[in-house]
Amino acid sequence: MWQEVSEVVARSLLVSGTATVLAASWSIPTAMFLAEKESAFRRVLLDVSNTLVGVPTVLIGLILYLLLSRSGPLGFFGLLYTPASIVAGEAILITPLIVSLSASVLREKRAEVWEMALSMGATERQASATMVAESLPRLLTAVLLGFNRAIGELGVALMLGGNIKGFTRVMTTAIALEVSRGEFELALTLGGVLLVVVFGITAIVRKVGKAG
Amino acid sequence: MWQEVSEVVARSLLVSGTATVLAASWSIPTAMFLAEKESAFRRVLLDVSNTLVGVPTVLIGLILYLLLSRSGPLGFFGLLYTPASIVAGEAILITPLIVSLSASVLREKRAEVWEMALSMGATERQASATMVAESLPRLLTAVLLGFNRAIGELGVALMLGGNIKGFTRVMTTAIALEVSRGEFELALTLGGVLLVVVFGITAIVRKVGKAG
Amino acid sequence: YHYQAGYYGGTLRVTTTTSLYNTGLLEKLAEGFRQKYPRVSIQLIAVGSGEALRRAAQGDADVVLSHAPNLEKKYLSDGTLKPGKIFAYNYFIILGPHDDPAGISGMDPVNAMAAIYKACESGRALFVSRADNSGTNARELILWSLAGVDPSGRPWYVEAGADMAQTLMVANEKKAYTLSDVGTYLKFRKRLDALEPLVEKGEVLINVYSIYTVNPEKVPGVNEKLADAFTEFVLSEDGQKIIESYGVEELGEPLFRAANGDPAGELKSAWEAMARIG
Amino acid sequence: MIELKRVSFAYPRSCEDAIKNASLVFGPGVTAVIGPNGSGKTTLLKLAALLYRPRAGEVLIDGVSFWSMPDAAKVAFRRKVVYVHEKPIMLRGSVADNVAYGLRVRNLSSEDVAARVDEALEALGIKSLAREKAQALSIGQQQRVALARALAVRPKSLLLDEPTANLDKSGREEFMELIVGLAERGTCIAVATHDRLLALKLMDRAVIVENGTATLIENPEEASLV
Amino acid sequence: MIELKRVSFAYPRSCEDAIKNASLVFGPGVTAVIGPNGSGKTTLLKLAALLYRPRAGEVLIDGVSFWSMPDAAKVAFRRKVVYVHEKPIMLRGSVADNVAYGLRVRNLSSEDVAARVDEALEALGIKSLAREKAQALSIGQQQRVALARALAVRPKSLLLDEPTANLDKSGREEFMELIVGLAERGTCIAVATHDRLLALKLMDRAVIVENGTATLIENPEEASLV
Ligand SMILES: Nc1ncnc2c1ncn2[C@@H]1O[C@H](COP(=O)(O)OP(=O)(O)OP(=O)(O)O)[C@@H](O)[C@H]1O
Ligand SMILES: Nc1ncnc2c1ncn2[C@@H]1O[C@H](COP(=O)(O)OP(=O)(O)OP(=O)(O)O)[C@@H](O)[C@H]1O
Ligand SMILES: [Mg+2]
Ligand SMILES: [Mg+2]
Repeated sequence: MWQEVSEVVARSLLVSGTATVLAASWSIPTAMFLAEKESAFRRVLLDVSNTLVGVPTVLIGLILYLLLSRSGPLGFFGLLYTPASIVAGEAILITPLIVSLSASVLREKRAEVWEMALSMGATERQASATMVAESLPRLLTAVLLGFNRAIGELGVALMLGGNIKGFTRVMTTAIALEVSRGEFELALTLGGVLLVVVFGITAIVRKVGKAG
Repeated sequence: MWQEVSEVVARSLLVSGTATVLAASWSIPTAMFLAEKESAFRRVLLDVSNTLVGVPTVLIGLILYLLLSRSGPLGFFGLLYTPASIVAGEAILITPLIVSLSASVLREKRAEVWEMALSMGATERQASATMVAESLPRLLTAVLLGFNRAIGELGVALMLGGNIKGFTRVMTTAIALEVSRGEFELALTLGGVLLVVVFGITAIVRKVGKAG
Repeated sequence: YHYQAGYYGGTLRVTTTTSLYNTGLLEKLAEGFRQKYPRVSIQLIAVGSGEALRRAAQGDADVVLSHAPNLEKKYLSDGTLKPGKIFAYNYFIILGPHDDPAGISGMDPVNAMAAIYKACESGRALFVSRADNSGTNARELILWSLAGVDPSGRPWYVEAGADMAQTLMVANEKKAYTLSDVGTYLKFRKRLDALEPLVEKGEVLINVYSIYTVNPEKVPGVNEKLADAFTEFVLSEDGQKIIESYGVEELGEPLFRAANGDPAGELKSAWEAMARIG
Repeated sequence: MIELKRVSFAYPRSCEDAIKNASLVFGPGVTAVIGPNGSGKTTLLKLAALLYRPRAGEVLIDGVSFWSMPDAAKVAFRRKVVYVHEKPIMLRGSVADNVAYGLRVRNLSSEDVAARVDEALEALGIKSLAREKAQALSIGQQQRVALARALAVRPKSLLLDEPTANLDKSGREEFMELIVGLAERGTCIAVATHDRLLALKLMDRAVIVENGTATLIENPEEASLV
Repeated sequence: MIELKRVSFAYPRSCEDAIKNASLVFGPGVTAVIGPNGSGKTTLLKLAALLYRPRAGEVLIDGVSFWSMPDAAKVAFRRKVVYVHEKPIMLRGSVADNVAYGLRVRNLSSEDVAARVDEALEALGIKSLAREKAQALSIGQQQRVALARALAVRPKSLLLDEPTANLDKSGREEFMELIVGLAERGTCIAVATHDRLLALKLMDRAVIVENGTATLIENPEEASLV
């Protein structure tokens, strides 16, 4: 039993970790774009992002399911019911969260540091990098919150992964299964394990962020 | 059909709105406490809060179910499968998100404004109020993200509300029901309605936050 | 042919109703199948009957296991599913509170539903319905109509819109009557301190589980060979034995009965009756 | 009157004391706080302003040791002392809101607030800015607002950290007039500054800060320190 | 060389122009930018520093109009001009990291960076602070770091906004020496300041800013403006 649990934990970490890295790779540039200047367009984008922070995971799951399904436009990739599809779904799910949080972090530092960087001869790209470097600990927190959200979400993992034992079963789908089986104690135990693991990661990331 | 949808939308707004007000009422003071000083204790609390941002909603649902069910310690209130229990569950669910975001917002402003307020003769309570006032637009965003998260979550609403038609059915449980019925188109429509409503609220709150 | 078939490799996608999966029976069947076909990997996807069938129609399943004849009929008539086989059955049970305010204990199921209706109308009881178009929900509606009453819209008629487990929890909390498949009930029994089975016998409570291969002519990408092999296994002696013995050790009684080819044809006619009424 | 008794202070994560065993009194009249960059002037003033808690030693307000007081009593003592930061700190509202801040937290009646705000704005020559957003002002204008905010509460002790650094000529002159007036009326004023002329004109005594060590000089002219 | 041609600028959500139709040249030598608080000195310098885009008019760098350039060409021109803010802006790293910033973005070799950083730290008298966290310094120390950071890149044009506001006596003297040296070597320097003595000692010409209007005075002594 514990071997199976640790396998599921490892899969959860891998899947959500990959999703987080992916999501961060496009979310932080997006946030930089949104934070750079005020404009009606960017404000609407930010509203959209804030809205999507709360998009129901079943909805994302459903939309991606329809895309990835055999009869869907992306069906030929054969991604449905694979860990890759959970990665994709979770990456999309947490993108708005990371974008919103990062944009607000970067916006705070914007004017001053940006001006200083440009006036010291930085290219816009270098100035952006400086902004990110200056906000690093708080950006890291934004990304961490994204990861925590991803590893704790159920709808996407269930609809896209299918909770296939030994292949796409992650912590949350395992917990949900035990709940629907009436095995509440087991579900609580799994939940405890998940939280302990996530807490460990959170504490480590905070330490690293401080050191960096 | 549309009458039913609008009733469900209204219930979602009411339930999640109440949960958000509740959660904000204790989350922001907590965030103020966490942001006030550095200490190992507060740092651990913040880590806990960051961890719980990603707590699986089924897990919260299960724990509260066990507490609120007739045989549970709080069973005599008879709250299970009422909108009140969803309010409670969602308020608990979004507390870590609001605490984490608010603490990070308040921490940013901390030293300067806090010192200024105290040196101008403010009591600690007044200084705290000043900090909150100074961070108001961004705190409002934190609370808004909490609301969006609450209105989009499924696990708590399902396990504690039971998706009872005309009583505890909210948008997300309605969407999940249609998915399980195979009525994907209907589920997508409901999802669209939900997002449009949430987007409207987000845009309004942003406007208000700016004006305030 | 059998021995040749063991040579197959590939992936078999099985969508199944939660009642079969959550009890653990399907894992057992999959294990048995894997022993015969070690190179095949089976993906078991447990969702509601409606979603299971819809997913099959979308091309995301090779085999569907279902117990909702009225829904199955639709996909059979449009050709999505090839004609299937009944592989197992058990009985729905009517659960209610220990004090049984409607006095249905031991009654015939149709009379019991009528009695529940009366008790509910007089404010002495509640009824919790799954209200999710599942097989169980379809059966419940049939029972009401056989009893000649219509509960829809009544204040005591709680429409849970949820899966069996959730519905049982609601019924337990509200000390209400409800209809459940026996498998989920037995698995959940230890959680249901306020409920007990009151009516467990009767023709109209028969619950038939069918297995279908998705029609490759209608839905592209179906692995028909594996699907047929799995069907064959489930219907084989070995498969039927697994079904019959599942749960005996843990719960003291079997959760499912094997169809064993339905020699008397009762299961088939029960299926047809349900498909017609639903 | 603020008295420091053998006060030492170190910033967190710093091994050296930023203020070492300082004993001095900020009495009525003007005390100039003088010393090179990084010597500890700001740190000293913030200690006197009850914003930093000493690592060792005591800060006494009117003879009472502040940091050993029960919390409930502290506010009353805090309200005797006002500190103005070297970088002006503006709240989100208008200039008038900012200047009113210290009065509002003291729960003055709104007429009193309006009258005193008006007076303070007048004194700093920024009456015309009353309705502007404080955070959108130029730095010198902000410095005036910060000074007006401090003067409006009429504190017994006033600690000013490089108050004229960004003021223009007329601002500087108005400032000096104000300080002289307050000093005459018995306010205890400390001014940290690098402006020797300003110090010379205003001060009754000087505190020399050098590498964390503060020395009170009662007769700075004689000590020819300026 | 920076030239402003009929430049006007208004802050967002502000109805009045903060700079009105300014035409002037910041040429080799020292230009003092003088004017009361809120007159527009900082705004003018930021326009010259290519940080604010004019609402109307042109900013020319060595004769080329900056804001109509293709984006790709802009960096090269930006690098001719360095602006130092009135409130020092420190990055998270050490003092040395901060001083190296302008060199690193120019992709200088790490030996060159080290050598130039050393030189600049020496010039501002903060060599001993090289490894300190810049954000934990006193304000005067930060101002020195900001100046060192600007000097390290050896820009053709140097725009300094109240650079001595928080400097101590020796800092002010070192600063003057440095500026004189740079001016002799042909650097175009603009210094906004309220310090009349400093302006008098350094300037070759003055720009008087009054209520958003900037006037260049080639012979300030004669015009007896100081
Ligand atoms: N961010 C801003 N938004 C709106 N108005 C501003 C902003 N910054 C400055 N102003 C206004 O523009 C005018 C010029 O400001 P500027 O900072 O250029 O003055 P300055 O001459 O540098 O003053 P100081 O001597 O105080 O530094 C002032 O009236 C000021 O209120
Ligand atoms: N937040 C801080 N953390 C750590 N060290 C600090 C902090 N603030 C100041 N210091 C250090 O404490 C010493 C005294 O700083 P302080 O600000 O009191 O100097 P100052 O005399 O006010 O200088 P200035 O004339 O530049 O304003 C300096 O060496 C400085 O580097
Ligand atoms: Mg200082
Ligand atoms: Mg200025």
